[in-house]
Amino acid sequence: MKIDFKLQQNIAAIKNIFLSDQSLVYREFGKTAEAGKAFCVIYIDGMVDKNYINDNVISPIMSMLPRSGQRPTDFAGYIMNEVITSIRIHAASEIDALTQALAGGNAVLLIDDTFEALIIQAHGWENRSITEPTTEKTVRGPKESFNESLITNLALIRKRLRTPQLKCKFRTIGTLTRTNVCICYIEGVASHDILRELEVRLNQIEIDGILDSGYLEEMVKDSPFTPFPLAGATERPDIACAKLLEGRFVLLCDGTPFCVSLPYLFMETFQADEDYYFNYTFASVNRFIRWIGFFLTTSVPAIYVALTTFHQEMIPTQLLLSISASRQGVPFPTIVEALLMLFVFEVLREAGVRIPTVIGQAISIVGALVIGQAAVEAKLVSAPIIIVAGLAGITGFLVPRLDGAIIILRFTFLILSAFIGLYGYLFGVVGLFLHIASLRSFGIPYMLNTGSLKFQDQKDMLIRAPWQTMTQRPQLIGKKNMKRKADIEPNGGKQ
Amino acid sequence: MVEVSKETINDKQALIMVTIFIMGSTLIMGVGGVAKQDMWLAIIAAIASAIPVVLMYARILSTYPGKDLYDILQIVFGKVVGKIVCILYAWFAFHLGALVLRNYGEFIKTAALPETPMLVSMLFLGGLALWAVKAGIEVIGRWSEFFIFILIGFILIIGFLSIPLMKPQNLLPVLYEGVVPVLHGTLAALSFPFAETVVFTLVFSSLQTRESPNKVLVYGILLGGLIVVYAALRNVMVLGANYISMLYFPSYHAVSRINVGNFLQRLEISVVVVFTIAGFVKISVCLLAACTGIAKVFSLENHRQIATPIALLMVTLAYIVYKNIMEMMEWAFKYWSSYALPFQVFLPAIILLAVEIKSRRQKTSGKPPAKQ
Amino acid sequence: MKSVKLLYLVFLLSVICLLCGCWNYREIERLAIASGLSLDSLEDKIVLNIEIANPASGQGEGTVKPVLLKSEGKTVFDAVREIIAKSGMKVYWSHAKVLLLGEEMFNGKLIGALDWAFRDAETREDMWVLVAKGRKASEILGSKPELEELVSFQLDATLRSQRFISRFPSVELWKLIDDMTSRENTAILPAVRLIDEKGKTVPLIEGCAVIKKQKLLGWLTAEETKALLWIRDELKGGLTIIEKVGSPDTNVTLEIFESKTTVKPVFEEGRLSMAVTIKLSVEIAEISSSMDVIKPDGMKLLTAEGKKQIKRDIEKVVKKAQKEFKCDILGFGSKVKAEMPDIWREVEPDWDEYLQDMEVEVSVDLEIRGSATTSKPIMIED
Amino acid sequence: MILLTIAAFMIIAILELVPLYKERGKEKRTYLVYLTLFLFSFGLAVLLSLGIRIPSPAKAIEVFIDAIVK
Repeated sequence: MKIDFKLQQNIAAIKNIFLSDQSLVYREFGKTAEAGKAFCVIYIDGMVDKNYINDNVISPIMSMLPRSGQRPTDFAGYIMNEVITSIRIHAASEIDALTQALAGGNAVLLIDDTFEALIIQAHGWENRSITEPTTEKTVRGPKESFNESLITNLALIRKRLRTPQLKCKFRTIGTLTRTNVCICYIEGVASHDILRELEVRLNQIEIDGILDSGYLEEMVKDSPFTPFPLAGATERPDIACAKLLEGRFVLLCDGTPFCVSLPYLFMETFQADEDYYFNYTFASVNRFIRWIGFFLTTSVPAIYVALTTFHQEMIPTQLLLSISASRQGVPFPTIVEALLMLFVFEVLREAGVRIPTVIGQAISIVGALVIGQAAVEAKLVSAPIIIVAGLAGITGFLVPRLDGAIIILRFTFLILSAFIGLYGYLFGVVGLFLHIASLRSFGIPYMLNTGSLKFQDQKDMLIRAPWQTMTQRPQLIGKKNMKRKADIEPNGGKQ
Repeated sequence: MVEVSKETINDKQALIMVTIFIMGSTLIMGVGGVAKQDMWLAIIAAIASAIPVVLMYARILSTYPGKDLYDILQIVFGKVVGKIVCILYAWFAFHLGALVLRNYGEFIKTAALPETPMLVSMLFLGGLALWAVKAGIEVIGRWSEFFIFILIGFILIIGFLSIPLMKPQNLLPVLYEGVVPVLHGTLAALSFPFAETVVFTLVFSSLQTRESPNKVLVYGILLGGLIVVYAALRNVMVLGANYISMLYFPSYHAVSRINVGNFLQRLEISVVVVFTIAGFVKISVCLLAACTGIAKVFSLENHRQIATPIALLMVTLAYIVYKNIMEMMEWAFKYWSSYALPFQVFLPAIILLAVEIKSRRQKTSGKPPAKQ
Repeated sequence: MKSVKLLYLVFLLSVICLLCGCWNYREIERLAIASGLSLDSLEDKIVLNIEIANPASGQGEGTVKPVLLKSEGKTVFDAVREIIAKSGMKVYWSHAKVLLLGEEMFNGKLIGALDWAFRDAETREDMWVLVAKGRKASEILGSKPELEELVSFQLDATLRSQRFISRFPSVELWKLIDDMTSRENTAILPAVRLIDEKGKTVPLIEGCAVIKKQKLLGWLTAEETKALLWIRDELKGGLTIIEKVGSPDTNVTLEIFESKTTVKPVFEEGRLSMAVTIKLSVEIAEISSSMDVIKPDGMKLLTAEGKKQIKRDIEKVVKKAQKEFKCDILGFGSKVKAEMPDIWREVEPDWDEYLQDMEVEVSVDLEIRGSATTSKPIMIED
Repeated sequence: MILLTIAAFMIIAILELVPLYKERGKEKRTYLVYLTLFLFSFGLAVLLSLGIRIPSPAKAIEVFIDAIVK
């Protein structure tokens, strides 16, 4: 619908669209001046900076009104170019554009006797300030984290990557939320194939709303049903920049402090930002511990059940006798016991996350005393299984990005090994790696270079090599510009 | 979704696949037992004689880059004869896969889980192989690339731990009973496992370069052969030839002897791990070859779609092929060589001849040799 | 396509769930963990005794009490299965440490006993094998050892520390079978008997039994066993006492640290002989008088005397093997086969007779490398 | 056992055969090959679960080899 020539017609039209929405503010002024010089500012209360509108829109126009003589032919253009002192302003001639701008938190200036209206960007809603990251804490390293504003987040990245090669492509996703999404990458390092693929996938998204980058992550995944993460998520700008430097893409999404990085490799779940800030030997040890942690958390219950119910010959005699002694009188079979205790652990974990911190204490008391000690003393479960469940649970926290996969793997392995012992467990492991090996993240094999013997491929996997030796970007991802220290061609080396 | 135009595996992955394939069931079953304490000699001789054989395979493959043996057969022999030979090869791959599956089933039944029906473990492994085939050769390659570390790691650790148990005098006297048993052993070791690599000509259609088949097969044979020789040496030195002749699975017993400080002992599970990993690759490759064969014979586009019933049939065949472990050993000892060698040596020789004639003729008539 | 794959997994798992007969699944506390067994022969039956390690249920004190189960059967396995009928428990064998054989088992029943232990998947081939001397094997299994609760654990611990004493061989099941099936068909087994101590009867392992083709040929004393181990190059440590060095009351005890025996067949003038060379590295551990054998003169004397006495011991056991047992417990045959395969082919058919009057040259190379922590004997002033 | 076999094959049929049947216009040959193989393995499985001994192909190969070698 075109904008009408008459101011009142337009106001009526907008009022009609926002029927029974009382948060809209209509401020008409200049009515008493000469004909054709009446204005109306419309905005949604709370979304717009009122001072900004007062200072930059209403008062310039009002001070202009008495002075002006003949009305210029392009009156709207005149107001926009010479009167209003606002950075972002543009003209529109459709009612639809106006209503969308209003819903998006802009102010609209309607002018009498023109076919155009002005849209003034004057976002004034409240934002959380930049705080320390809550989910990815570090001892050493930057303490900033993203907040919910895309523009702020982008600034945080820009602040660290001061190069014109950093490109940001915006788009809006979500038919109702109209969320702004931004693809960031470094031209000349990131692969154009992946960019093309990413854009295609983003275009294919059909959804009414995006409330967190998690929506995006899931909808651009290669294999939607895998429990493994095929895209990374972080709330730390330094991590986002590190990913960009390796030639990856970062998806920023308005309204959430978490950005998504891709393509994502299996290895990345074992990397932490601190690895790169601390001494490399310490970092390598930590990374190794994370690998062991992944192994333990998925396998300990399965191996325990397999050993105690199938392969007793593999347990040293003394241990066998003491496990046997502690199992005397326990009513449940070992497998049921194991499932039960693991389930209890998951319940405690979930409760610990959901419970308000004030009463969080209760969880640990219940967990430690009731489930741990009392259950063993009452001969409801045996003592070794508590150790096993505890170990599996604690080690699971070492690789938080994989927790979804870990729970599934743990229970799958456990059930398999309850059927045919360690063989079942082994089949489970074979299957697991088949699954991981068949995964791809944006065309990049998920297990890229895992089996490689070249140092440059292994430098950031099992260990974290010293920075001096990390001279290449990861293969296939940063293949346009492998050398980390080389200059990037300004035009990005078009393929 | 990203379309993968054609599945390619790089030379390293292919080489690793060949290596693991050779280790396959060999590490468990032991080869060249006829040669007694000289079995390592027999195996080395078998490796030496396997190299010209695999060079033959490589030559066939590299004449027609981008094609597997099924395609080549149909090109050089024409549709009808070619397809008949194709069926033979598909059967061979299928049968081999079933035998390995059976070996695995027997091993688990004998060594660890006597009360569990053999069908269960075979179904498991068959199911995993099916999964692998559906995922494609690329995934098998990547998978092998990762698991070779675990394999080599286990083999090295076990090798290191069994050094104190080794008695070098068990290898003496060399050639006590003359050359004949060694030659028998060589023949046996050639047909199982080295020349079984003929199965790879059925699946390697997309290696990196024209020289790849050469490199991959020869180095794969050498690397895998090295491990097999090592295993044979270890078994003889730890157990003695006399004792080995009493056992079905010598490696299992050799490893069970390890006892370091009463703590590191009962490590047989490592043998199981090695067998499961290596056997899985071998079965997957065989299944893949069989599926591709059937698909090629019936000119189907996608071999994955028919993989499930073939895998089921493979498990069934593995289940019914022998009555018991005695029959399995008897068969492997008496019939396998004469059954497998035609597929491994004689047929490839004829095919190579035909390929050479065909490509010469094409060259003289001015047309470039068939590319793609 | 992906969802199909997932369904496969679910399907596979569900099928297994349905199939689950829990075939080999067994709860650890339901196992009767055998720690050792003994086999005796009674007329045409085999008497089986099993010592079960029974963990006492309690708050983690970890006391293990032995339970003795007894049964009879026509074959060993028959007797094993009879246990189920009697006690309702299925015995778990993987942790069985010792297999005790009664003397009567060597009347042609040995193979039957060993075959079951060797063939069964659950029993381990690193089980120790012992022969009960003078008593029934079951009596030894039923005795009360001093330190451990279980006889089997006591015997296991003793056999494991064999290298400190060398008064008996430690023979695992696989070694026995390997020996029995090799060309010489001879084997040695440690002998265990019961002795009275403070009113209790405790088992004691000492010496060994010589076995050829299922027959028990005879016994060797502790000293003879040591000499035999020396020849077989199986001696890894232990003591040797050199008596009457210089003066009648001077006995010097030497602790053996290294011992390497090389047996070399020599073929000269159509006759085969054996050259046994023993290289010893010892330390003086105890001197029973004030005589100073540490100073150079005394050391020379001690070395010479030591060589002579060790040589005498070894020659004695060689004679015994040649004349009394008339079989190759010394392991010479395999040496000949390994080093002179052509000659072995000729002598193999009547090796045992050939052995009886074979020259055996023994030479001892004794190196005393220290005298522990003190440099002089305890001198008592006259 | 027999019921279990049938159930398992039913599941496979639903997962794989039905989609192929729906596309049979396009890939008739794949469908036919699949169907043949599927029915064959189903038949064998049913026979096996009924406890009927199926002759092993190994025997035939043995006879064949003996005939040629001798």
